[in-house]
Amino acid sequence: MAETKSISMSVKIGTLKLKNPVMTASGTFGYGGEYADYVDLNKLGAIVVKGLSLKPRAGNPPPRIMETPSGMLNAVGLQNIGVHTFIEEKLPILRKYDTNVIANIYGETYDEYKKVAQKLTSAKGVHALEVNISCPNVRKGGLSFGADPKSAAAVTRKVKEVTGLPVIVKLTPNVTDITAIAAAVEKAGADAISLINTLTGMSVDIFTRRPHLKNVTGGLSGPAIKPVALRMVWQVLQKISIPVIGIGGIMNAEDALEFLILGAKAVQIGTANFINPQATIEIIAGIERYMELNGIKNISKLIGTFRS
Amino acid sequence: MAETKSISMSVKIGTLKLKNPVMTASGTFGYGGEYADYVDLNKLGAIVVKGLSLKPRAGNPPPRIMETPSGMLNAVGLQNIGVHTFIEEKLPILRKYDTNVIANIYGETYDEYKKVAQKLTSAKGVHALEVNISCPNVRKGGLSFGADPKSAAAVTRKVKEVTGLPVIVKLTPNVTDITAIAAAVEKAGADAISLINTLTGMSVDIFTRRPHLKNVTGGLSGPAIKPVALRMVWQVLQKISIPVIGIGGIMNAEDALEFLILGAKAVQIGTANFINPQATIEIIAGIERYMELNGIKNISKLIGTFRS
Amino acid sequence: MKNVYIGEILRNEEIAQDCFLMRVALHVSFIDPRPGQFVMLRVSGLAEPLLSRPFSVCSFERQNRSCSLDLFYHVIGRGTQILAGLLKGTQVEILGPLGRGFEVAGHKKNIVLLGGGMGMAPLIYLAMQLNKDACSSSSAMYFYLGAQNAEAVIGLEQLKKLSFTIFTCTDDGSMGEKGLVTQIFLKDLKKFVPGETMIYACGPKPMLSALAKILQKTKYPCQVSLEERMACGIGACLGCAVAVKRSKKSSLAYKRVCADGPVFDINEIVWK
Amino acid sequence: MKNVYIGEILRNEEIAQDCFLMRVALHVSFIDPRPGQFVMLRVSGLAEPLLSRPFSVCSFERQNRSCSLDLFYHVIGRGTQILAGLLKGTQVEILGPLGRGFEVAGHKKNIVLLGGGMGMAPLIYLAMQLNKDACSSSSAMYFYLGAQNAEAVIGLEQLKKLSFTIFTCTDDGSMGEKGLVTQIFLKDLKKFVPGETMIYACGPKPMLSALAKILQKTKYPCQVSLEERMACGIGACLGCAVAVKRSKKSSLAYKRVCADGPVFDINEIVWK
Ligand SMILES: Cc1cc2nc3c(=O)[nH]c(=O)nc-3n(C[C@H](O)[C@H](O)[C@H](O)COP(=O)(O)OP(=O)(O)OC[C@H]3O[C@@H](n4cnc5c(N)ncnc54)[C@H](O)[C@@H]3O)c2cc1C
Ligand SMILES: Cc1cc2nc3c(=O)[nH]c(=O)nc-3n(C[C@H](O)[C@H](O)[C@H](O)COP(=O)(O)OP(=O)(O)OC[C@H]3O[C@@H](n4cnc5c(N)ncnc54)[C@H](O)[C@@H]3O)c2cc1C
Ligand SMILES: Cc1cc2nc3c(=O)[nH]c(=O)nc-3n(C[C@H](O)[C@H](O)[C@H](O)COP(=O)(O)O)c2cc1C
Ligand SMILES: Cc1cc2nc3c(=O)[nH]c(=O)nc-3n(C[C@H](O)[C@H](O)[C@H](O)COP(=O)(O)O)c2cc1C
Ligand code: FES
Ligand code: FES
Repeated sequence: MAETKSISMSVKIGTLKLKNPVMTASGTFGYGGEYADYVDLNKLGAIVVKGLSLKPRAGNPPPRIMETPSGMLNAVGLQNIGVHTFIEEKLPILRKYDTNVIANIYGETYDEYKKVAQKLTSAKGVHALEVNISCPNVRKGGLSFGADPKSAAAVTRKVKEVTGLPVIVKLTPNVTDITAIAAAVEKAGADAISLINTLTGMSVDIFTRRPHLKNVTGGLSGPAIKPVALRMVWQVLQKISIPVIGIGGIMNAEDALEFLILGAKAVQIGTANFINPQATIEIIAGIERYMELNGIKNISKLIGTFRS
Repeated sequence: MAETKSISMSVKIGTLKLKNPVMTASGTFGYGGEYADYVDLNKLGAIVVKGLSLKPRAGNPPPRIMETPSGMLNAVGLQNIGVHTFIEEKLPILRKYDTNVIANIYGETYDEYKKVAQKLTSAKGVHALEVNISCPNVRKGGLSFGADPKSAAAVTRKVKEVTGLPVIVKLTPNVTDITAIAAAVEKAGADAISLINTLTGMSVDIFTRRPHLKNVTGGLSGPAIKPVALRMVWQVLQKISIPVIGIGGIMNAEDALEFLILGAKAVQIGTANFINPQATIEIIAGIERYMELNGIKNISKLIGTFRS
Repeated sequence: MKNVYIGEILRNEEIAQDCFLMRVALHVSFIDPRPGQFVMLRVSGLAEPLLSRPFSVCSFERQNRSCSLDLFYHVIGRGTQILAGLLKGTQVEILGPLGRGFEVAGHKKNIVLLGGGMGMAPLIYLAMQLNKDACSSSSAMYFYLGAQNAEAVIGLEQLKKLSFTIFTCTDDGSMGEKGLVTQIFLKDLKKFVPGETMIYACGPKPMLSALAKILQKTKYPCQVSLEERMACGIGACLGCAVAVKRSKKSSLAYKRVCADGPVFDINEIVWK
Repeated sequence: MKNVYIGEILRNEEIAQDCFLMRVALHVSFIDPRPGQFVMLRVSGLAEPLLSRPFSVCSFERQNRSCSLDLFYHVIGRGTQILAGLLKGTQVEILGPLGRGFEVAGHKKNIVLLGGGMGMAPLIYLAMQLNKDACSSSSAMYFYLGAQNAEAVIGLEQLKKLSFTIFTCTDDGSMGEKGLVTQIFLKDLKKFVPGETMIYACGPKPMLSALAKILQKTKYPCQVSLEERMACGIGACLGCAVAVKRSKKSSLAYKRVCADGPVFDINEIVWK
């Protein structure tokens, strides 16, 4: 692994300083500890943990995953241990590592978002909140909070009211105009935006004539969605001025570089962790190598150098 | 190829009768003749030709295509010979074949849609119109006609006013709620709905730090988008009662069967034609084989047998 | 730090209908798997299929400077189709050994193994381990082996070398008794005293579910190895959920086959 | 009906740095390609990469019961990387021969070929054809061959067997003259009388563009073979567009490299 002291990979997302722009994507890295045997967690820019809700959630019945061409569908159903157990049992472990911990949060009502954010703000060792607004809005009949600029902004405002931590709002790609959502969320006070969450998809078992997933539909992730993710990051970057974190189908350093060159200040690695538990570390090394080869000393000289 | 007389593959899309449910997708089969050396065109359920506009269009500057994981991006820019030349030069050739010819049409204004539809209606040998509403609406500042239920319905109405041919409206997947668009289009008089058109995507050349496509963004097609297409077909089928034609990433008979089992009355084959010019014919044979194996004599006993 | 291992295929042969044995050479540093553990496998340098596939360790041998791992696999989809076409010398990536294996209870008087179809894979490795232990102990060991038909029976040769009493059965009666492995076992059940017996089982879900029904009101301890579609194999994705009976401590109703299993107490699982 | 051909790899060897020669055995019914034509190639049974890749016919031989096709290819991306790893005996799918080839003008006094890098592939096949014709005619034939460096020069051996006057040049001077192939050619240009000369060229876009500049106010006829990313290879997708000068007849400003080319009159193309 190239360990050249003269190369600076550090980036800032609002007030949050990262030693490098590579984070894990929520739901794909457990609560961090699951990967501690494979990855020196100290080397990561940040760990984004599995989405947390106020109460523990059992999640969806199996089958929960299915492979698709260059992608996978998941309908885990936001299974998680709940914010309380997270703070009690998982945070103490994460605090031992020299990396940022970003708590991905999730609610079915505005109030739930607020309460989860509050609890995590008073806990020690959480460095930022990532607000998942792809979840169904119970009041709005199941359409997600992130599907509409107004409710997306409202969630952002509620969370900002109760926390001093940097707030990253994570957008869903299942919308007509991602830039309208991004602009609304920026105006509501978000410190950064991360995108994309999964595209909604499904798949059919032609032998049983039933869905492969018990939940019928699931979230599509992996290389298949990278072109959509890049397009949305590019569109959003033209409309807002807060930092953007790129997510979607990043399997290697080349993929990560596409997002950084476009202007994403950081990236998150999701599905790739499943295929290669050391993906994050290899991506960090690969970005460094690219910078060396291209004589780029500071990553800020690389980010946003795209010309269309 | 299984040629069992006792199996009936014919389906009806409104008043349009197809000998089997397999059509070509617009823009992937030229004007039909391009494939005549490879495919017995008489065997196809229908040929959907490249999108036609009132005047010939030069299309976008190259590079126009790029491969992505299990998909491809295209920014052909609706290059076409124009409706006039199509009628004069291509229709006479297509008329020789015993198959349905579906003209895919496209406009930048309501008026243009209307005029193209009129011209094709008075021409001999066009069996249905497929209205592509993914194109940018010049009046609405570039957002596509298909991005909004109102403009989608308006295009449908305008076209229905001037034609007696069955009107299939082809939806774009780049929307928050595909069912709202489908319902609006049905109410406006569409005889059928086809979906999906391409997802908007892009890709970045990390060596030049420029887009791979000159047009920056392009339409994503191929296996990568199949899960999204299936999900949208499933959602739409629950909301409307006119026939649905499934499109998106169908590479083989198994893929086609997923759509048919869900309830699509027919399917369109796009990108697969590029990879195997005989894809359509092999898919027809494969569906037949599946029906044989499963003792299904009439395809109507297969379509919509999905249980969730 | 644990690593992904690069293995080299030494053998890859069809040994029963659509059923292959793959032997992979691995670096000496690969940890000895316990019976019931599995590995995640993919072809090096190939993006297709996207996800690695889980396979049980069927045999493992350590040589001086390397070790070799045997996998038995059934060709049922795209991923195993690709595996079946691999030539000797091809490189594969192996993550493992993964999961909690069987708890080997060498002190029981009766040890009963029930294997159905591809469920034989982990049981063969378990049988070999038990055999080593049993040589010094005094357990009586029984193996109930089921398959669809004679062509689909696997592992019999390996088992014959061990000190097991073997009962075979097939769905069509083309080898051994005609019937399901659970039915054959049920007939013998009374011979075994619950407190002196340990049952290990692996096979298709309907078989395990039938076994659960047989054992539900009895006191026989039984460990089953489950299968579920997996993405990560290491407990992170929550994709491989299996419904378990709620305990007092936790309100969670799902466990992860990869990290909490793949071996479970048969009574813990919610069978439908 | 035309078909997709299944070919079997007979050879697949690195003959220069990152540059491979692949020989594929094909069924006798494969039609004799004309110089400048190409094929679309993919690995049988592999979904990766999704699209077939275009390669020029570099040589073609017909035996009694089969025929063999030679392709030269440069490893530059994922698709060609996968090709480079294929073993003898692997099956590939071949669509072709495709496109309009060169118009072979055997009656010209001077025949000049300019090849740069991988642009050599179609020119080698063209040179072999011209050589056959020229033996009976009285043309003088010249081949200007350019590469980045000596290691990257390809096709020289084949060409030396033919009756061409060969000029080599490399960017770094490690073989032949130092300089671009167009510069070397420009020095000789006046030796050739426009009406008695036919120029054929293939190579990277900057090379062809430089050639177009050199020839733009002259009367030398010149056929160039172009490359563009392709999906279908048969004129249906409109993906392989190249900007051409508008003619009076048509207002269309793009042609398809696959079906209208890949060989064009150098003056027809809009070079930037
Ligand atoms: C812990 C564990 C150990 C296993 N050990 C073995 C073994 O030793 N030998 C062996 O042949 N198989 C074993 N399996 C099953 C094996 O992983 C699947 O057969 C394989 O992943 C199928 O891949 P495919 O691409 O060929 O099929 P796919 O195309 O992915 O699927 C084909 C069919 O198999 C089902 N399926 C796919 N993966 C699984 C899975 N993991 N569990 C249950 N059903 C599945 C799918 O739903 C589908 O119906 C094991 C599974 C697990 C979880
Ligand atoms: C008619 C024709 C004949 C050709 N003949 C030969 C030949 O004989 N030998 C040979 O080595 N190559 C030839 N090529 C180019 C060859 O098709 C590409 O190098 C190949 O498709 C690259 O595939 P890849 O997956 O390795 O690279 P990719 O990962 O697809 O691309 C790598 C880089 O090459 C560029 N590229 C990809 N495809 C093309 C293309 N078709 N034209 C121009 N640039 C491209 C990409 O933009 C990218 O920058 C020919 C192309 C055409 C159109
Ligand atoms: C199994 C799985 C679980 C996920 N869980 C969450 C989650 O809890 N919260 C969230 O915001 N995103 C979740 N995601 C979405 C990912 O964080 C990421 O946005 C998405 O997978 C796209 O990135 P990728 O293509 O790199 O995987 C999950 C994704 C997967 C595959
Ligand atoms: C090169 C190309 C050109 C296309 N042109 C059109 C078009 O003119 N009109 C249209 O409605 N759809 C067009 N499409 C979309 C296809 O008809 C189809 O909806 C889409 O490709 C998804 O199907 P597939 O995954 O099978 O390719 C085009 C697609 C491709 C790849
Ligand atoms: S496979 Fe990921 S948690 Fe089990
Ligand atoms: S490659 Fe499709 S038109 Fe040329």
